[in-house]
Amino acid sequence: MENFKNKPIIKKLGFNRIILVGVLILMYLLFCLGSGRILGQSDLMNVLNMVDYLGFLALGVTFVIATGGIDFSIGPVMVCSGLIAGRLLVTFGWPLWLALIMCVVVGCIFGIFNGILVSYMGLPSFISSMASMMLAKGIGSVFTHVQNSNWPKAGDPNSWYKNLISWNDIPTGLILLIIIAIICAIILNRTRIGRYILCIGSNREAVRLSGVDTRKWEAVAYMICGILAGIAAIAYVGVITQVQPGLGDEFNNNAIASCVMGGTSMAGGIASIGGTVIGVFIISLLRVGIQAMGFRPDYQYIITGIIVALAVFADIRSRARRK
Amino acid sequence: MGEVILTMKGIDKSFPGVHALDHVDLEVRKGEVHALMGENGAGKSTLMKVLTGIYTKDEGTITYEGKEVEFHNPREAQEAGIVIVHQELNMMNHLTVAQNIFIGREFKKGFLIDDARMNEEAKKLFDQLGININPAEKMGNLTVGKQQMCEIAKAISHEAKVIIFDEPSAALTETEIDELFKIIRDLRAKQLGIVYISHITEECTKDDIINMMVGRVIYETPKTHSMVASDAPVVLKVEHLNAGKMVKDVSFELHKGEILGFSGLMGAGRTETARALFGADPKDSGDVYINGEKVEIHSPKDAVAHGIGYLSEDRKRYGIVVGKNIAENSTLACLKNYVKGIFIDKKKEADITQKYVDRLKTKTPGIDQLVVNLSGGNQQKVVVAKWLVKDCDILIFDEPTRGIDVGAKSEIYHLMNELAAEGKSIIMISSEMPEILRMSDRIIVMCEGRKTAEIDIAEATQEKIMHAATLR
Amino acid sequence: MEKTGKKGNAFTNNPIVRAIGVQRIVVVLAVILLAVFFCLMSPAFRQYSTLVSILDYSYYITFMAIGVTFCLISGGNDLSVGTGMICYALAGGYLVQQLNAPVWVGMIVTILLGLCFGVLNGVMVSIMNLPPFIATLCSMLITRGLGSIITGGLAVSWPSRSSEGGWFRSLFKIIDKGTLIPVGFGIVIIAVIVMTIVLNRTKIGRYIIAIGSNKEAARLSGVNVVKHQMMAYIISGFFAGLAGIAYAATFSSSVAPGTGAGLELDAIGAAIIGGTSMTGGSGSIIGTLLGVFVMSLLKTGLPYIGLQANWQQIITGLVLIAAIYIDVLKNKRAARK
Amino acid sequence: ADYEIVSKGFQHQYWQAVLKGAEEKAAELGVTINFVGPANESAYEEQLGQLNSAINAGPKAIGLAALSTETCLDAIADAQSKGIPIIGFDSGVPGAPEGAIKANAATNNYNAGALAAEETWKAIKDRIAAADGAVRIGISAQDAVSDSVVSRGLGFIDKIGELAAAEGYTLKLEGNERYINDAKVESKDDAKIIIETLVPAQVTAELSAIDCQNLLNKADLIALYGSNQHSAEAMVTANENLQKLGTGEGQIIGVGFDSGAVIKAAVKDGVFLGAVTQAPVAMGAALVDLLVKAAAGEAVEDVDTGCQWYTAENMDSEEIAQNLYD
Ligand SMILES: Nc1ncnc2c1ncn2[C@@H]1O[C@H](COP(=O)(O)OP(=O)(O)OP(=O)(O)O)[C@@H](O)[C@H]1O
Ligand SMILES: Nc1ncnc2c1ncn2[C@@H]1O[C@H](COP(=O)(O)OP(=O)(O)OP(=O)(O)O)[C@@H](O)[C@H]1O
Ligand SMILES: [Mg+2]
Ligand SMILES: [Mg+2]
Repeated sequence: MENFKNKPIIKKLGFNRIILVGVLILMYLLFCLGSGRILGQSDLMNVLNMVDYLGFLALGVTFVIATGGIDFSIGPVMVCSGLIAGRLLVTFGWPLWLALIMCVVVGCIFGIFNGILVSYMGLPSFISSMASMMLAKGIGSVFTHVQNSNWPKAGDPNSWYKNLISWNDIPTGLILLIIIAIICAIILNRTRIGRYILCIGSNREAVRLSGVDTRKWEAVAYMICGILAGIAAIAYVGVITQVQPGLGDEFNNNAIASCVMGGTSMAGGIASIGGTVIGVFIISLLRVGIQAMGFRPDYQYIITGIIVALAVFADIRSRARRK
Repeated sequence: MGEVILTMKGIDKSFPGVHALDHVDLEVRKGEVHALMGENGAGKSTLMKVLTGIYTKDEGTITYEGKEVEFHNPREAQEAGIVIVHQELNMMNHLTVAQNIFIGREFKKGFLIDDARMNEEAKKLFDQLGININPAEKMGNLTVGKQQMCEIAKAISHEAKVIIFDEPSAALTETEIDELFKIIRDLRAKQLGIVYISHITEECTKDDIINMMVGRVIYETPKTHSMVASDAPVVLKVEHLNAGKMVKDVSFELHKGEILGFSGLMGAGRTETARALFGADPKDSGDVYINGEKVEIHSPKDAVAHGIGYLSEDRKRYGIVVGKNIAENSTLACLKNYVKGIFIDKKKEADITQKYVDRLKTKTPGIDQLVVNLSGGNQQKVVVAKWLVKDCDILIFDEPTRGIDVGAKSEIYHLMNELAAEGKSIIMISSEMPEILRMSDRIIVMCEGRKTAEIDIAEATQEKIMHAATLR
Repeated sequence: MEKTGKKGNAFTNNPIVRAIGVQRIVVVLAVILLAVFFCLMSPAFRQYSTLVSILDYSYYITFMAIGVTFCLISGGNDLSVGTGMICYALAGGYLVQQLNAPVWVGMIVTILLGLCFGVLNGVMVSIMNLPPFIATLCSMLITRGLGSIITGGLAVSWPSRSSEGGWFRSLFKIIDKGTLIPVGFGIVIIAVIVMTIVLNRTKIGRYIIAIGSNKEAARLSGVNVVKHQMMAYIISGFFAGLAGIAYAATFSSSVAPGTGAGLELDAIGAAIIGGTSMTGGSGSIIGTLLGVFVMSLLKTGLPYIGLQANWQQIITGLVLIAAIYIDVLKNKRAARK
Repeated sequence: ADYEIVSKGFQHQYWQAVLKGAEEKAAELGVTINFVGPANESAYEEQLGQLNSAINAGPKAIGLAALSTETCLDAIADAQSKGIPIIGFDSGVPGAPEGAIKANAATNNYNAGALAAEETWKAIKDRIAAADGAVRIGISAQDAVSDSVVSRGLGFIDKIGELAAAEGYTLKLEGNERYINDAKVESKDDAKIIIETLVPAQVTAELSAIDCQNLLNKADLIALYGSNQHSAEAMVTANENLQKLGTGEGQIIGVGFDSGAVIKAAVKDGVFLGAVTQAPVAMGAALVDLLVKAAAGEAVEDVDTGCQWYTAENMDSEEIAQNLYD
């Protein structure tokens, strides 16, 4: 076992990541057995519906957690972006491409706002993102007069945005997610932004005393998170079409859970994009699998809770042992 | 000679990369003070931590009051009567002085903690020791010296049979040290076994028994006169620097190729001066000139841009990014130079890192080793490498040899002299008198945030420095 | 003050002010100002019945917040109180409504379940060493699912005032011929006093503060860190159970599964506004109570001055940011001294 | 299971009653059903997942009460292409494309709201005439997005408008914009009757109760209508401190919707004038009936499962009692 763990390829991928993939496959088999049929393409498309938007959210929050912070506002920000852009599209007649850009812009603005609160004003991220979560909910509702935003339905001439998520049974959303995940991985591991973000999470003061503008780079992490929440809004409406004000808390928990399950440390400094993506798949498969087996959806919460606790526990243990 | 109360035999302990204790023996007798001497990193604290169950030993036996014992945590040791005054302060700043002293063994009235009685008892204790501290004050509001006295009072308040003082004098003024020795003599008279850890020889000869020596002293050949040419240009000039409570009107000049020593007691404000100069803490007033030109430094970023590097006294907290590897730490201060397009040029990064690993003789299996896994001295070298990679002309070394082993220490000394010879200018803050006396070209002494003396190495003596360091 | 680094001004140096704490005085002023403002703006707000309502709706938050305060002081957090509270109330109510157990049994079960989850959180945090945030996030998910599973997805109504077993509602409010007596406030006051004593005058509280202040120092001083860290979560679980009962007793509405997420933020927000530090080591129960009042006043008052629902969230969010920012500035200043 | 039924939720007993009706009918017809629903009535995407799972399970037909038609459209099209007929129930699948939904077994919520308005009107007509100034009717609505909740509000407003117009009164609408804009009634400034609709920021017992209190505290309020179980229960909570609801002199008329222990008690104790109940058991039965027929390829058409007004007097009658659940 130790031998296996020490193989360079295994080390590179991360032992825990491999275990997680194993868990994922096991879960799939279990669900096939439990529901008495092979979960086929359309079931997997069902999984992907959730993977897409949750994936973007989780990727975003990975950056924030890497700095040692937390963002509780991503879900409501995603909803708020969808609401605002949707209303601009439908009620104010903006062109679709502009509305899609607006999704990202709104997310970005919230990201910058969070970044300012946390890094420049020095508020604890937990509580300040809690406040901006209220703001996002409130602003979304005010802007839409507490109405749903109905994006164009499939078949509508203005509905090509849905092709971004799935196009003639091609999971374009997944492709998009993977591309963006790769970009995120490159940013995190190969660029200055990522290097600084990780170092800030590991030891902020040391980085500051090295002459790095830690406040700026920390704010950048929140901004990236906001932008990805905006992109998540596109994925969300691409599947769900309709956005309802006042929602969002649920999504935070799932995104944060995927992220920490994948090996990103809450203490900051350690983050794995690949792990996050696997985490997203586990949580999404869990939901669909539980439904397929005919269980009440509530079991999904319990199982998610247990899996996250165990995954983080295993991660902490293995890291402690390595020291 | 008193009766033997505690024997440690063949104690061996290794940390990753450091063989901290190599089969050490120690015998403590009742009614005697045992001075445990040795350089920083010699393993004194580790030995005592092994004794009190904070670390588990790899080998060896401990016999206490005739029985072989093994304590699993400090509480067990405490209950058996062995208490330790730690070198690093172990205070809970949110609790009051009395609450800190009696933590773990509060007086109770029914269910409730009897704070009034605790205050009284603490007061009695302080009176007995002749210290003037309000027991109801929050610990966080005390000065470091006072906190240290509380720590001592706490140890004494236990029904102890053996008390270990781990370098208690480092934070104390001369009068406080005298008080401390009086207390220790009283305790000795009460037939307690006392271990007194220090590396200042003078301190120990004040008392009688020197029991053992661990480690050896390694210094560069001492300087008897300044190595700096008298016409060397001034690279850094600081005028009337004020910052918070700890830095009051500090002015000095630093010449090219000079090692400027900053001496003083713990809490003298040397670190604060350096941090204010470096932009790490906001300064209230004062001007800084580099090569004759006035510069504005508001953040470490500005300082680094002006070619100043700061090696902090608290490596773990302010120096290294623990979870990252050597390469990542080395290029942290000037990552900009190691990017190609938007990507980090890992090859170039690896090359420069390897260069400094070789030059500083950093002991590591490879440059992708995580810094946590290095020994203290090698961690320090990584921090030094960071500033060398940045090519800083002015280097501030704050306690550069704190907590690193003797070998690494001498390498750091060597390196500093080499850098100075190359024309870099160094400010060296150190609490170790021999280090100051042997490394500096010129010495500035601080006390309570003020500069109290500036002494050329040719005239410097230990007495002069100590005098200035306690000049209120 | 910046210049000399002297300790504060005449106001902050006043011994009375120092004894009570600047933060708490600010919060008291905020509570008074908010109350006066709403009273001036809306005649309907100036009624005894409104006061009773504010109290009614503050009980459950207060209980959660007291528990969370202990976790925060220990340097942790508890995200599971909101969904937990609903889960425990569902389980207790289910026994009473569906299985015809006496109300007191339901109440005991509610609290016991809270204790169980407190222990679970404590084990995860202090023995398994999970970050408190993650550990309690997990139990938040678990309680959320468990509540619905216990009742089969059904909403549960605890006995109404008029029916048998309705007496438990009188624990929190007695309605005597149209006169309202908010006895629940008495319970809250008792809880606040008792927990203030526990926090400041007993070993449990003392060690929880010590752990939050400097965990390593506490360990070296021989404090049983594992046990007392766990204690903070058990206290939190117990109070979440109590909050469940208060919730069931003060709302005539049935307790619906799947709700409760987000309520923990009210509790944590209240504790923070009340001056409990996010980094552990300091905090007070009275401050938390005051923080709850700030939150409740905003929640109740804003609709009275005719603000549409959505604006309430925006204003509450802004108030929260302002409150924490004051705290951040205060700490920064203290650090400069 | 032969038939998959995707409801809107589980937590209100209402859905349990639908389930009961459906199960009874299924047993009678000898078919099996699988009844699911999301954790709460805001969980759009969760419901979409359930609908997709239902389709993937390959049933003979699917019953659907959509939280959001828009969200479900793709899935509905998918079912259509796989030849699985869909029957709407409860609020059905409003706005679904032509032919996608074979039939609906549903309460006509708009009419149900109108029924509540008629009954309210009977109780307040004389008071309006007697009042010196304007009077106010309050509506506590859970949200402004769900079609069924909004229809019940609009049905109520429009009916009051119609009845008021007959007496020569005009109306002014206040509160939530959706209810103002979508009502057929024109809002006039110096009207005799003000209708104010409040929607909470979030669906919690507390915020809805505060809304109700706020309304009850207005001096000119003469009637308050809660348009579903959540809102009606919030009225009861709010009234506990104010004690203003009742049928007596000077008291405010309370009108509820749906059933459940709390609302039944309020009607029985005279706190509410009465409440409208749907017929969930019948709805469940009608749904299964339609499912089976549709699967067999028979022509099916919409069934209005109806609604009833119940008061303290008639709530024990067998016809009504079967639709009242705890
Ligand atoms: N927890 C630890 N992990 C790794 N190495 C350690 C640890 N504690 C001490 N060391 C190393 O063990 C050696 C001895 O350290 P110790 O603290 O005992 O020295 P000391 O004699 O007390 O020095 P000082 O005079 O600076 O207090 C040092 O090289 C130090 O870096
Ligand atoms: N009043 C005080 N209360 C709490 N901590 C203090 C106080 N004064 C100083 N300190 C801390 O004690 C440490 C020593 O103080 P400082 O760094 O100013 O002195 P120094 O001259 O650099 O001494 P040394 O480097 O030997 O510790 C610092 O970490 C400082 O933050
Ligand atoms: Mg030591
Ligand atoms: Mg220092």
